[in-house]
Amino acid sequence: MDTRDQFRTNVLTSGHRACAGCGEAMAARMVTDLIGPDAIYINATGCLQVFTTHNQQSAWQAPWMHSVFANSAAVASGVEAALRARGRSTPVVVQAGDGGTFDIGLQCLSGMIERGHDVLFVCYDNEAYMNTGVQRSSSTPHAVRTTTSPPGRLSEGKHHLKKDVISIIAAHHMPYAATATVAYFPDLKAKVEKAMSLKGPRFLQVLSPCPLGWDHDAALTVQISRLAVETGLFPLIEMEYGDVTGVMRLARQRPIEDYLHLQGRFKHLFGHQNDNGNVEIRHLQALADARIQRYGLLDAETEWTTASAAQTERHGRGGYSISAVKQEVSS
Amino acid sequence: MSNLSIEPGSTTAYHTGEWRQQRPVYRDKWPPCGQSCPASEDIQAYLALASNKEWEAAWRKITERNPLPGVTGRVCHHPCETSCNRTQLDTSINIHGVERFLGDLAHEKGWRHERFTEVSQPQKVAVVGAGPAGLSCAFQLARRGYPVTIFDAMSAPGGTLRSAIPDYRLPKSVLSGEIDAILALGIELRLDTRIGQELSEQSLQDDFDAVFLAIGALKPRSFSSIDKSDHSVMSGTDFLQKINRGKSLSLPKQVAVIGGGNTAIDVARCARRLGAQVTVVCSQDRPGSHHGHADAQMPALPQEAMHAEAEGVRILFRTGVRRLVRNGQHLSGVEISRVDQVHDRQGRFNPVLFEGTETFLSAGLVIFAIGQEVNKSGLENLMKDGELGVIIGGDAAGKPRFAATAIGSGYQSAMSIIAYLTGIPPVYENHQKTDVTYKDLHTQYYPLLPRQDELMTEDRLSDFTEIVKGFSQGETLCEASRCLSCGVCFDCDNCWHFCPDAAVIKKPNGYEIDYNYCKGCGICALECPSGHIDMQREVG
Amino acid sequence: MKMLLEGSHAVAEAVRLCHPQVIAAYPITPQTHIIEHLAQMVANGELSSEFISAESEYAAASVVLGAVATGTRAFTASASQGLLLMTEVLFNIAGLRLPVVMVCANRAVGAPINIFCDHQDSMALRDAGWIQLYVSSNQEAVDSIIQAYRIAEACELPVMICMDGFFLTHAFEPVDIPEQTAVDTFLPPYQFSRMLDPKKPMTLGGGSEPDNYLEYRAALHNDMEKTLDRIQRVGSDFSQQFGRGYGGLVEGYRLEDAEIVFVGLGSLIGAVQDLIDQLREQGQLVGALRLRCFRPFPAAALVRSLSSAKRIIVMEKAFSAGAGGIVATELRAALYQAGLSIPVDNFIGGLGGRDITPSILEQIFHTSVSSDAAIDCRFINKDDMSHAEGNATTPGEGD
Amino acid sequence: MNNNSQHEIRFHGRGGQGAVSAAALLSLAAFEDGFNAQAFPKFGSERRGAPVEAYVRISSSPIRSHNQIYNPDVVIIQDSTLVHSEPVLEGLKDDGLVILNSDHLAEQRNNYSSGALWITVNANQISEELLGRPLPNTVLLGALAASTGWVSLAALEKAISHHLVKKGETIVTANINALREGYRIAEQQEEAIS
Repeated sequence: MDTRDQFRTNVLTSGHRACAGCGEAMAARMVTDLIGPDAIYINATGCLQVFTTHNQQSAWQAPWMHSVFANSAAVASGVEAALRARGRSTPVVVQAGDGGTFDIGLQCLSGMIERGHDVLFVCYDNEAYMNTGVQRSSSTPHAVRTTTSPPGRLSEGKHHLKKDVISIIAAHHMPYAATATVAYFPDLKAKVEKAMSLKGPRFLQVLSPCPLGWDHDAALTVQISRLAVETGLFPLIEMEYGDVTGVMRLARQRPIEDYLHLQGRFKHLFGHQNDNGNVEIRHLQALADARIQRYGLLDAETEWTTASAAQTERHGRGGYSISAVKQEVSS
Repeated sequence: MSNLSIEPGSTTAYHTGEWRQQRPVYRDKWPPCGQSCPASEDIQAYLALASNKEWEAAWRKITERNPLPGVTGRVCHHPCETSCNRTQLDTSINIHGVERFLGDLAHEKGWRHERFTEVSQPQKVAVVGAGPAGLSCAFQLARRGYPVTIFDAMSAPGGTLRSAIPDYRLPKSVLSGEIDAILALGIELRLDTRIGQELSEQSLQDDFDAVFLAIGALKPRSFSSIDKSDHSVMSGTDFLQKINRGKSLSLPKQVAVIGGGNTAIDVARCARRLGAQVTVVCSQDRPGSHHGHADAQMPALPQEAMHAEAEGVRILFRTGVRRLVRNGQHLSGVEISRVDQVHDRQGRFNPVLFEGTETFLSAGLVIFAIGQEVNKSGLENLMKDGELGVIIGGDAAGKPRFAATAIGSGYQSAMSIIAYLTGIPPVYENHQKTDVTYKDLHTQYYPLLPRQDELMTEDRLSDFTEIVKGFSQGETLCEASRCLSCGVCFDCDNCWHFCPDAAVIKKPNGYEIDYNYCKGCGICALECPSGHIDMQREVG
Repeated sequence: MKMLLEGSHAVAEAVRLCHPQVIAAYPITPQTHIIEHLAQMVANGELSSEFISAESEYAAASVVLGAVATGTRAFTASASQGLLLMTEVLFNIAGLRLPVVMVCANRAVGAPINIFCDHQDSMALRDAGWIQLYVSSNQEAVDSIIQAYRIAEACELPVMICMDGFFLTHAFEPVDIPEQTAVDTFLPPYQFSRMLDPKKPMTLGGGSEPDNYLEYRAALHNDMEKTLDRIQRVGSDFSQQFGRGYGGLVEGYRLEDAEIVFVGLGSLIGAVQDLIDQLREQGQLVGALRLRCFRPFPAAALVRSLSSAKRIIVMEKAFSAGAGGIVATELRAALYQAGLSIPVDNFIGGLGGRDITPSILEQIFHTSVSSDAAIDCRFINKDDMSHAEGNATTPGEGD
Repeated sequence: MNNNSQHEIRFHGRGGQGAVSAAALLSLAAFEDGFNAQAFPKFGSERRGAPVEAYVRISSSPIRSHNQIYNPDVVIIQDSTLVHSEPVLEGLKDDGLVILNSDHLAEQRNNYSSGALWITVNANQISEELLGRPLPNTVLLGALAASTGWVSLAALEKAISHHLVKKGETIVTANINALREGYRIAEQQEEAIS
């Protein structure tokens, strides 16, 4: 066990072989740190499994098992049933990529939710099959370049839209489904904590940029994740029993180009002789606009906006959270 | 079958740090507030402490450099706020409000300054002048164990803080309270003592191992080029001194104040409180006005000018005095004209008036507040260049005439005196730090929260009661929490949370990067709100 | 207690006696009655298990995988397409060395789709790393399930009880259901050694490299071979306690001086034994050998039982397309390895539920003894059947 | 009847008429009487109205074979229409027995003459009277018991009580009455024939 850090267990600790700046490693570390080591983690096949359990070494410091690609929700169902049979209440958490959630794992996930298993399923959504070298998945957004949706004379990248998986999941009439991303840790924290406070099947979709597959500078992982939200492309929402019960409103909407420019996977859309690329950029802008409209992301401003969600907590030296200050001032 | 399960955390045997091409380094920067503070206060540090409600620690942090926070919180021109990076996000931090709160709280709670050492040094130091520079120097020396004696010509300590600043800006009780706390360190104060009169230069040199001359600039600049008579004419410092000594003055109905500095404004506002109609004749532009050169703007604090106008003082900008208009001895007013250039080619203050713009300004009294000079009389020997063991500081050293500058000068002088006495050169740590500008910050992480300004009393003109109210604890907390902590870690945990490799280890007093695992992605540096992390290329 | 029960019901009773804490399944004919009975037992409060109706066999196998890894005993059952849908997970269970026990109600594999019995489904999984026991009666199914848990838990390897769909699962037969106390003595409570537990966190199912993968898999093979002893021993322990035995790995019938030996698996052996009796009455030196344990392959036990035979007839309800009968091929290899050159005739029949009637069996015997060369692989086709029902001619050559 | 140690009975019916249940009840009764018994359906998915077969073996020694029954001692035909469409008599032993559910007693026997003994019971009518709907299987089991003596009426009654316990006492009683009625009619017929 690694006990370097006295303030957390590092459920996912150092020495793993994720790329520098890996969004999935970041997301998984955040989520597992928030849940802690007193839980059982089931992992689908994918980058996370590969880079954390390489060559007889494990980066996990909690009970963790990987079976195969598609079945993690079903394995977790069995784990949870076994715990119930043994009278234990250890939390059970599934971690899967978008392939293991949107595509090959969707059936098992649906079954798990329908049967009401007390499991938190966390999807680290990096919008393609990164482990196998960047192939498109049903999570890959429109117009993205992957090795199986390559741009060419007749193509501007992926032809199809990103699957709206959160709606599919929430339609199971389940206790809690939410989207989150690494850029907004306070928001992610609140959602993990909320999910962990509930019983039954719960689902988190955490957008996790991939420097390799999205073709961006390793340092930009958080920045790009933030822009995905601020452009409206990736709304941060909460759903309970099929209804939207929370959205993180945008302090302002950023133009889609701010997001696209930073990523090589959209590079083919720019600097075109013909204007096909421009059409796709406008299409992506329209998709973002539609999501903003659908979830009311720019409606009357509330307390909970991107600005406040990004705010930092102050601990220790000069530690005082702004909400506590406000309370103090008003009292 | 033991190999079928893997030991937890066993990847730590694999050092991914070998992948790294650049490394993050935590590095404290020098925030602009601290850089611009003439007293070199570590403003970021005490705001951080205040935001944590560590009031006493915050006060002690200020008083490392400035033993007069209650004073400076009121009268300082606070360049810290002008330079504050937060200005570009929304509005600057109200630093002076926090400072004043802490100074007042210290007085209220009776917090005492502590000596750094109980050892009494053998060398004695004389400080001439009990103004802010002298008090600051004496304070620093006394804390470090040096026996200090302060000499002052006046009958009460404080220098111009006492003589020139009216009560409604700085109540005497505040000044006295802080001076008493300084003197409580064991400093001897000898009032009504003029060097060259009550005490000879020689005995000062004989009795002390070092001398700090902080005699101020008290001699009013002569206005004889304008008018030779002294009837119905006085200097601003004299006027303020009289008021601050509590003398009751009766003024004519109309008073003209000549000058654009803080003294001029103070004079005007005092005269206003004494019932006069007051007009300030100022050769520079209104502060913040667009035309003209920056140093062609009125040197008084903009908000002081605003307060004055709010109180009914008329300020005539870009206006100069050509002559006083007299009927015999009797003063009937001032002939004023529009000003062309404020400074001459050598950069000296030398306004040029436009012909044909003359107007008459009616006044029964003209007060000149056009600056002061150092009065070296009685100190000619000590003030010779190269005199060993003598240091000149404060206004007397020709520095800009601000209280904070004098306090800073007092600190630096104390350090120089110690260096002289010990032979060990002083260390200025901040000078090795780099700047942190607005673009070095990640402002996304700071919630927008508007600045709070202090409230004012409603009835200002009936007496000399202080007009600006101090912050409440809640307001102070709120302002302190607005600090962006430029270039300095404030334990936000971003690097700790965001590191995909768990290579940031949280410690009770900050963070440490475990270079065994850091892959050098650069996320921590980019996402650090305060610009505290630098990325460096790995070499070799 | 001896009862007349449908095979599926008997299996459910046996499972109940073993106290699996988690049961997961997905319906597929002819396995369905087993899980229906178990669901009813849970609904009635007669069986305290978590009954998980999975959304596919793939999920059902995954559920029991998770359950066993979390320290419980678990059970599932499937057949045919369902078993094949489980394939990936079943390989994984074996690779993780999880002591899962399941029943395969043997059924044909499409296309064309067919719900009736043969062994093509479980045989297709012969390389998965599961112990496979083929039972010949419902009593044996009951007894083997109880044994299976003990074998699996002792060896940390999964066990599949293969029972013929319909022939056994849907047949009412007298079955002696053991007493709970007796089963409890035979099968003490169990918890998986590498259990997922926050108190002792471990990583299961991590990645491997060219560097170490082969050693994992070789260990699987070696450990599988080692279970032969255990299967035998558990069989004799059971027989000692309950008075019923099935020979452990193989079960011989009238082998003493047999020159011609029928070899087969599953419920077919009853009819073969009837035929042996009949042929013995006619003075033929025949015997039968039932392969109870197919994985691990009991080569030594087979060679021991067959070394004095002059001719061997292997009847199989499965084949490897393009290679022929699976048991025959492996048996020939075992004999060759033992230096024995006994001709092995291979007949493939009973596919998709087609009955191998007594008269067909008789014809096979005659065909075999009248053939000079060993019959490599012959499908007993429709013409053979019609002939069989009419008169006793030899099977047609059209294979 | 023959004295072989093993008896094989084949049921023909249509899905929903209870042929498989009848086979199970018969085997349960035989087991109750101390015999070995085996019952199983001709395999296939159940479809209401489609022809169904079920088999029973009763033996004093253990039953090893799991083959279907090709040469039955008894054929029980639960629906007379099957006589025209299905090879219901195929493989029936020469001295076998046919128990037919029909209201045309003599006619059936004449049309399908063979060495076998025919017992015809109007089980639809009886079951309709006693059970409220045409469920001929228990009536025909009664007839079988009467005409073969391989199982006792008491054992069949016990099997019915046990097997149908979940359906409630009324159904059990009605079925036992149906069983007894079938037994009575077959007994009468056999007397008449012999």
